[in-house]
Amino acid sequence: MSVVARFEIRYTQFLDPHGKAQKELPEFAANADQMARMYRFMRLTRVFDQRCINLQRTGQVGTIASSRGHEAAQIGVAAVMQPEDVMAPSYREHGAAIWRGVRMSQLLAVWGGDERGHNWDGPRHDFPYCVPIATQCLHAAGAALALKMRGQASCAVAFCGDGATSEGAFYEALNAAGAMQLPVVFLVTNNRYAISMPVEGQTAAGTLAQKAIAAGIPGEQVDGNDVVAVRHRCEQALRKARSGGGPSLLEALSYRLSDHTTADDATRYRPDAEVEAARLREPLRRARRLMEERFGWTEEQEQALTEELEAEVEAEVEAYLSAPKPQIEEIFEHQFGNMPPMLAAQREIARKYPAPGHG
Amino acid sequence: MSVVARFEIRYTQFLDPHGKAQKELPEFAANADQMARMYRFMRLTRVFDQRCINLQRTGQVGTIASSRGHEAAQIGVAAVMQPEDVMAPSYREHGAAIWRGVRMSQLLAVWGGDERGHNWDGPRHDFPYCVPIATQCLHAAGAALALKMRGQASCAVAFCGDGATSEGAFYEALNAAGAMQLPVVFLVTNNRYAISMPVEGQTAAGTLAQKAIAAGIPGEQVDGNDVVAVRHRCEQALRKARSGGGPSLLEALSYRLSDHTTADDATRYRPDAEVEAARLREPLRRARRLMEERFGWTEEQEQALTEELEAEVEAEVEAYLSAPKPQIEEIFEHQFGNMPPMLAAQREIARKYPAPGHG
Amino acid sequence: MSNLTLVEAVNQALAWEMAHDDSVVVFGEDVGVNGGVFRATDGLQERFGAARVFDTPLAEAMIAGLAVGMASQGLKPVPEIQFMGFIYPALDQIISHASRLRNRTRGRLTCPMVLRAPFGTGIRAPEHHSESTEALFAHMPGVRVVIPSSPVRAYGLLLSAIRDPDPVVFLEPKRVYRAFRQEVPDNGEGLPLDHAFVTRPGTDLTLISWGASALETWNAAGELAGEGIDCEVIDLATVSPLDKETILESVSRTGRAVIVHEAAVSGGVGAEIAAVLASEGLYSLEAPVMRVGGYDTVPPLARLEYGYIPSVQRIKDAVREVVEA
Amino acid sequence: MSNLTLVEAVNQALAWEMAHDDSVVVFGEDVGVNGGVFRATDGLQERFGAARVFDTPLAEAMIAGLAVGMASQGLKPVPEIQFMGFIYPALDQIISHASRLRNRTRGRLTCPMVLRAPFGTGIRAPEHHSESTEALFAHMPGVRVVIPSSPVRAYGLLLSAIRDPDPVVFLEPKRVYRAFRQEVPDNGEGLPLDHAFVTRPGTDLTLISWGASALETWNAAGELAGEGIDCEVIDLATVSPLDKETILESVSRTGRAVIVHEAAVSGGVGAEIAAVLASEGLYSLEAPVMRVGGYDTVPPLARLEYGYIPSVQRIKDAVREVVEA
Ligand SMILES: Cc1ncc(C[n+]2csc(CCOP(=O)(O)OP(=O)(O)O)c2C)c(N)n1
Ligand SMILES: Cc1ncc(C[n+]2csc(CCOP(=O)(O)OP(=O)(O)O)c2C)c(N)n1
Ligand SMILES: [Mg+2]
Ligand SMILES: [Mg+2]
Repeated sequence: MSVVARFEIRYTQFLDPHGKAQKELPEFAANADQMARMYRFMRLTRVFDQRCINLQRTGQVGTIASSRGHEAAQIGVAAVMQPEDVMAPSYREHGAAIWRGVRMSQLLAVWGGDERGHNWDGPRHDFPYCVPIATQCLHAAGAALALKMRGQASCAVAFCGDGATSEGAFYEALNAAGAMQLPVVFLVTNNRYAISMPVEGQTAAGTLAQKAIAAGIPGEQVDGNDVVAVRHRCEQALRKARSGGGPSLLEALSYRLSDHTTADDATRYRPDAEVEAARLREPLRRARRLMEERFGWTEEQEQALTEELEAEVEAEVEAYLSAPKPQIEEIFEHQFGNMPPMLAAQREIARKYPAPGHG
Repeated sequence: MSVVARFEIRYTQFLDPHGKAQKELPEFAANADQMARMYRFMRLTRVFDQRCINLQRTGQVGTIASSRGHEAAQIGVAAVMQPEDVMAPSYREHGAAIWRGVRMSQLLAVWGGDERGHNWDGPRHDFPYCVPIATQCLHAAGAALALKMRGQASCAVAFCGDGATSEGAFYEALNAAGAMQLPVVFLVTNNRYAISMPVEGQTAAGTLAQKAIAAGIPGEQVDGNDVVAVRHRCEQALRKARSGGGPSLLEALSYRLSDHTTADDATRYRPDAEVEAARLREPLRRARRLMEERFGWTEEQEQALTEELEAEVEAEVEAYLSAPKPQIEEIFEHQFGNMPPMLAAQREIARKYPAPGHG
Repeated sequence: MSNLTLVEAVNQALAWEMAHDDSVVVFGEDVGVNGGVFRATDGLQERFGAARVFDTPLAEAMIAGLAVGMASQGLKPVPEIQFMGFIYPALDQIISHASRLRNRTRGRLTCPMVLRAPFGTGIRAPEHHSESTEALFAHMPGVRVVIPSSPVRAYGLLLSAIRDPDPVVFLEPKRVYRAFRQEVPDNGEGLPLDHAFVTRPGTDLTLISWGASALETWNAAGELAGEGIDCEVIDLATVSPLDKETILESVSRTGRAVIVHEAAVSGGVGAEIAAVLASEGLYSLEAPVMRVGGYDTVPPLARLEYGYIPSVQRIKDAVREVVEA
Repeated sequence: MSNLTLVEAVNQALAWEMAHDDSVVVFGEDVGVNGGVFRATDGLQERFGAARVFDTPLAEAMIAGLAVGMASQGLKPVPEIQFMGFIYPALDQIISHASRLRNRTRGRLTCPMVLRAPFGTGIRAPEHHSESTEALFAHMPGVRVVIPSSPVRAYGLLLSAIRDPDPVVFLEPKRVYRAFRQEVPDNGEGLPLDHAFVTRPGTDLTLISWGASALETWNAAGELAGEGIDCEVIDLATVSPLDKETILESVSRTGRAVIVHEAAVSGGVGAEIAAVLASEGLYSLEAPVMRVGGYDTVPPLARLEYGYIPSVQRIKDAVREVVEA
């Protein structure tokens, strides 16, 4: 037997769990403004997240998926995306969306059961949250194809989870991206669980990065709790995609610090000790240490930031809660660009029966 | 960046295109009976195939897919399957089906537009032809799961083509087989085309064997025109699967010597020179050389065999052509085990309108 | 325990059949350790072991395709799709294989599987968690579509579905999962498939519904009775193949029919019922057949979902309109 | 050339629109070099280049998903699914995304795409090549389902479908692909969507059909005219959303209706039409509404397929039965 192909999967980490640099940091990490901005948005994501859960517990939004623990993976890539790039998130990328200019009140509207939230700010071409697992990977590939056809030097970024890598749509997207050399980057956040299913049950593949090999595209792992590593490797991947170098896949190794959603109880299926251990590796702690060590970030600054972010979130919660109620007619308005008579007739009926309850 | 995983794809060939052994042959190749039997079925497949095309050209069967060029890939694996193993073919595995005991008249019935053909001889648990690309890979995985659950030391074998490796179902089957360590072998016959699409357009992956890496299962290439190589490597893979060693994927490198089906015209999309070149590497030529060199196979034997096989095929064609006509009532009989009244009523209507035309 | 909610009745039926038939296997996303996101499979893995109750990778086509493969080899797979909104990747395996295997092989291979999925609105969940697209499956020859609307019927119909020799799509109305309790003796007795249940006799009009809409339909019938309108109520239960006899017999007496379902009205199962009435029941009809269904829009997110599905008020108005017509 | 077959008219419409709108992109399996297995896209790659007309890997979910992504970014993708029997893996993207993107984002993103697929029986092909499951798509809010039954309508409807701002599933009856020719001027003029065409006026009964069944329906009407039964014939064309007005208006004059389609009768689009007649047209009906469709079985392989689909004889018998009722 002769060897006809060889492959390697590499892993990148700059900061260890204590925020200690393991090797020389990339250039951007010396830029205090950039680092502070990234840290700020990671913190904002966390504050927002906590507030969302409170809102759910008090019946003010519906079921919501927390992004606790995913802050580095989201902000690390958002930070190197350009407005012209196209984001195709799953349902968990609150942080990346906020970075790109989506208002938190709009995110809340969606989770509160109001489609108007998805008519959101930030790049208008970005995709909304996507619930059917892995399907957004194909949208990102399609958007990338559109960018490529128009000769735009931009790229698309698809976000998905470890569970998503079992869906046919995920592989089809990877394979199409490879076959057509599309400017798209797949960021797989391996938070080790798909609801109750640990990643070891999801696949016999030792890494999710190696899924890329099936598509003939580059795949690599990065410490997803290390915002420096995420940003650095994503920057390379996005640049490559934008300049005609083709697609890539990054597996960000992280951990879901929350329940799957507010409708889930993770204690049913995972040991406390595991969660405890994961807390020690979580991304904010690490980023803060870096800020302290490199930029003399103080406890006072931290507290001031927290207060500022809490106020910011509170204002958005206010905006969300005080928005005018959606009306039943609205469900007809955007079903078609040209409303068929049949639907216009139904709208008349609906007007007679305004939505009870949550409306 | 540290390397966290390494992979290799290997390739096996014993016989070069001239039938010359490239290295010491495996033990079975010294067994004249076994080799003669394999050669016989490869020839039978070719003779049957040619007859099928004639039948189509004269309107006696419908559109049919030729297996010309695939004889080694089919017989090589069929020869090491046990009756208890479960076969999940695509629409092209006539040779493997015949080896396993399906009557040619039954295969013809299917291509002739008569479902009764699928109620075929051979192992009754084998799957029928499968038309929706790659979907049979999941059936094989499911059958493997059934075997495993019952503690049977058998395995399932899924056949599919190069084009099939782009379908989500293919990857999902591979991944499930890996995650659950199922006794299943995926045999991908890379005949270089999916209708008009060359395999290079299908994927950026340099080999199809490397698709296995995504699922964390072993994948390898084998010369699919070399029946010795196919049999040898399949034997290993099947044995491994049956004994609890888990799934594997084999990519058999071959070439579709025919049009895609009788409804296709391959000259529209592929150069004659390429086909000519492929003819020099085709499996029967190679197998015959081996028979000549190792077992003194003579021109007389070859002619006698041809005559015998032609007669055998002719008898089956006769059986096919003289079968009683299917009746319209039959389409109701096997829709459900318990026929609902609604369907029984429709059957009464149908009786009044016997099928015109081809019936 | 025998005073059960619908979801507990599902669990009890699964447990009964697993205990009595070794070939029954339960699997899907989060059905094992977690016991299902609605707890429908709670405790089954502990009781029957991880070989017979297991979590799969996250892939619905795979779940259905594995089931087809398993069923063809003599097992009775009962996979779960976590929500009906995620059943679509599995649809190819159902329409192309599960529904056809018996016919394709003229009976050589069969496909006795039950694909369970919670469906319908009512839990304030994100998008795609409120689907009622039973009509897609009802149009597939070779597939039975069964929908319980009470704990008793959930138990009996699920048992019969598992015992049926052909594929059944078994849709569980999540809005009814914990809506009320019933005594459900754990006696292993199935209820007939292909059979609609008259849950309330009446003389003025026939109300036909299934799934969660059975709740509002039932309540509407109660309120209408107070107004002197005596509705017969039918719970369709098997939405395909249709039990025409029960429907036609009822309408032959009442002369009027209103059909209620959560699904988008156009092309819903209600259309088939109305069509049967328009052909085989026309001479009984004293008034137009009305359908009260979801509007022909995407089911809205939570804030408007109760404006989308038929309310008691809409049902009552429709009944009055038909009675007065 | 303007004396065209239906498949040539499809080709001509694609070419016109590609020439006049840079954002139109054609792709799918074997549509490029090979020009499509039915030659619907013949010559397009040569003329418009491989960037706008290209072959994709073999994956239908991918084809649809790419189209959603492209459409959302301002292109007008016109992908082909090789046969309707292979559309099911794409169904998730259609129902979960294409149909919803506009509504989900309240108009921020839209999905102007046309998914073309040949459908129906008639070419003696292997299994899965004879599907008529238009009803599955007709039940999806937010999707238009358009079916031409003549070269002229294929040209005009396809142009309008591509210009429509929303997703259209465009099903081409392969039995009609080369059945006859018509003058089809290449003038870029679209025909209205959401509109049924009265192809033959009549007074005794309304015959409604679409796709390949329009052939037998037309022939039946001709033969019945010889017997003194004067049928009005409607080609539905847009099977969803339904043009109720045209149907109701016709039946208000004829008082009778027979619906003809190849698809399995239960839950087919014919059910929706009959249901509309049973509610909004009941007082016009002088006789039961009959549906003549495929039986509720898997479409049989070639030898029995002409016993499965409605024959001229079955249609005529149904019409006579209704007229005499
Ligand atoms: C197609 C589909 N199947 C099932 C679900 C239900 N579901 C929602 S999230 C989830 C797990 C996803 O896991 P993963 O991809 O790892 O993402 P994570 O939630 O961990 O970020 C499941 C099964 C869904 N949304 N879509
Ligand atoms: C899901 C699906 N899509 C499309 C087709 C139409 N089709 C039949 S064969 C074929 C090409 C298959 O190529 P490959 O997998 O390489 O197998 P081969 O025919 O070369 O043996 C296509 C596209 C199909 N049968 N099923
Ligand atoms: Mg996860
Ligand atoms: Mg091939």
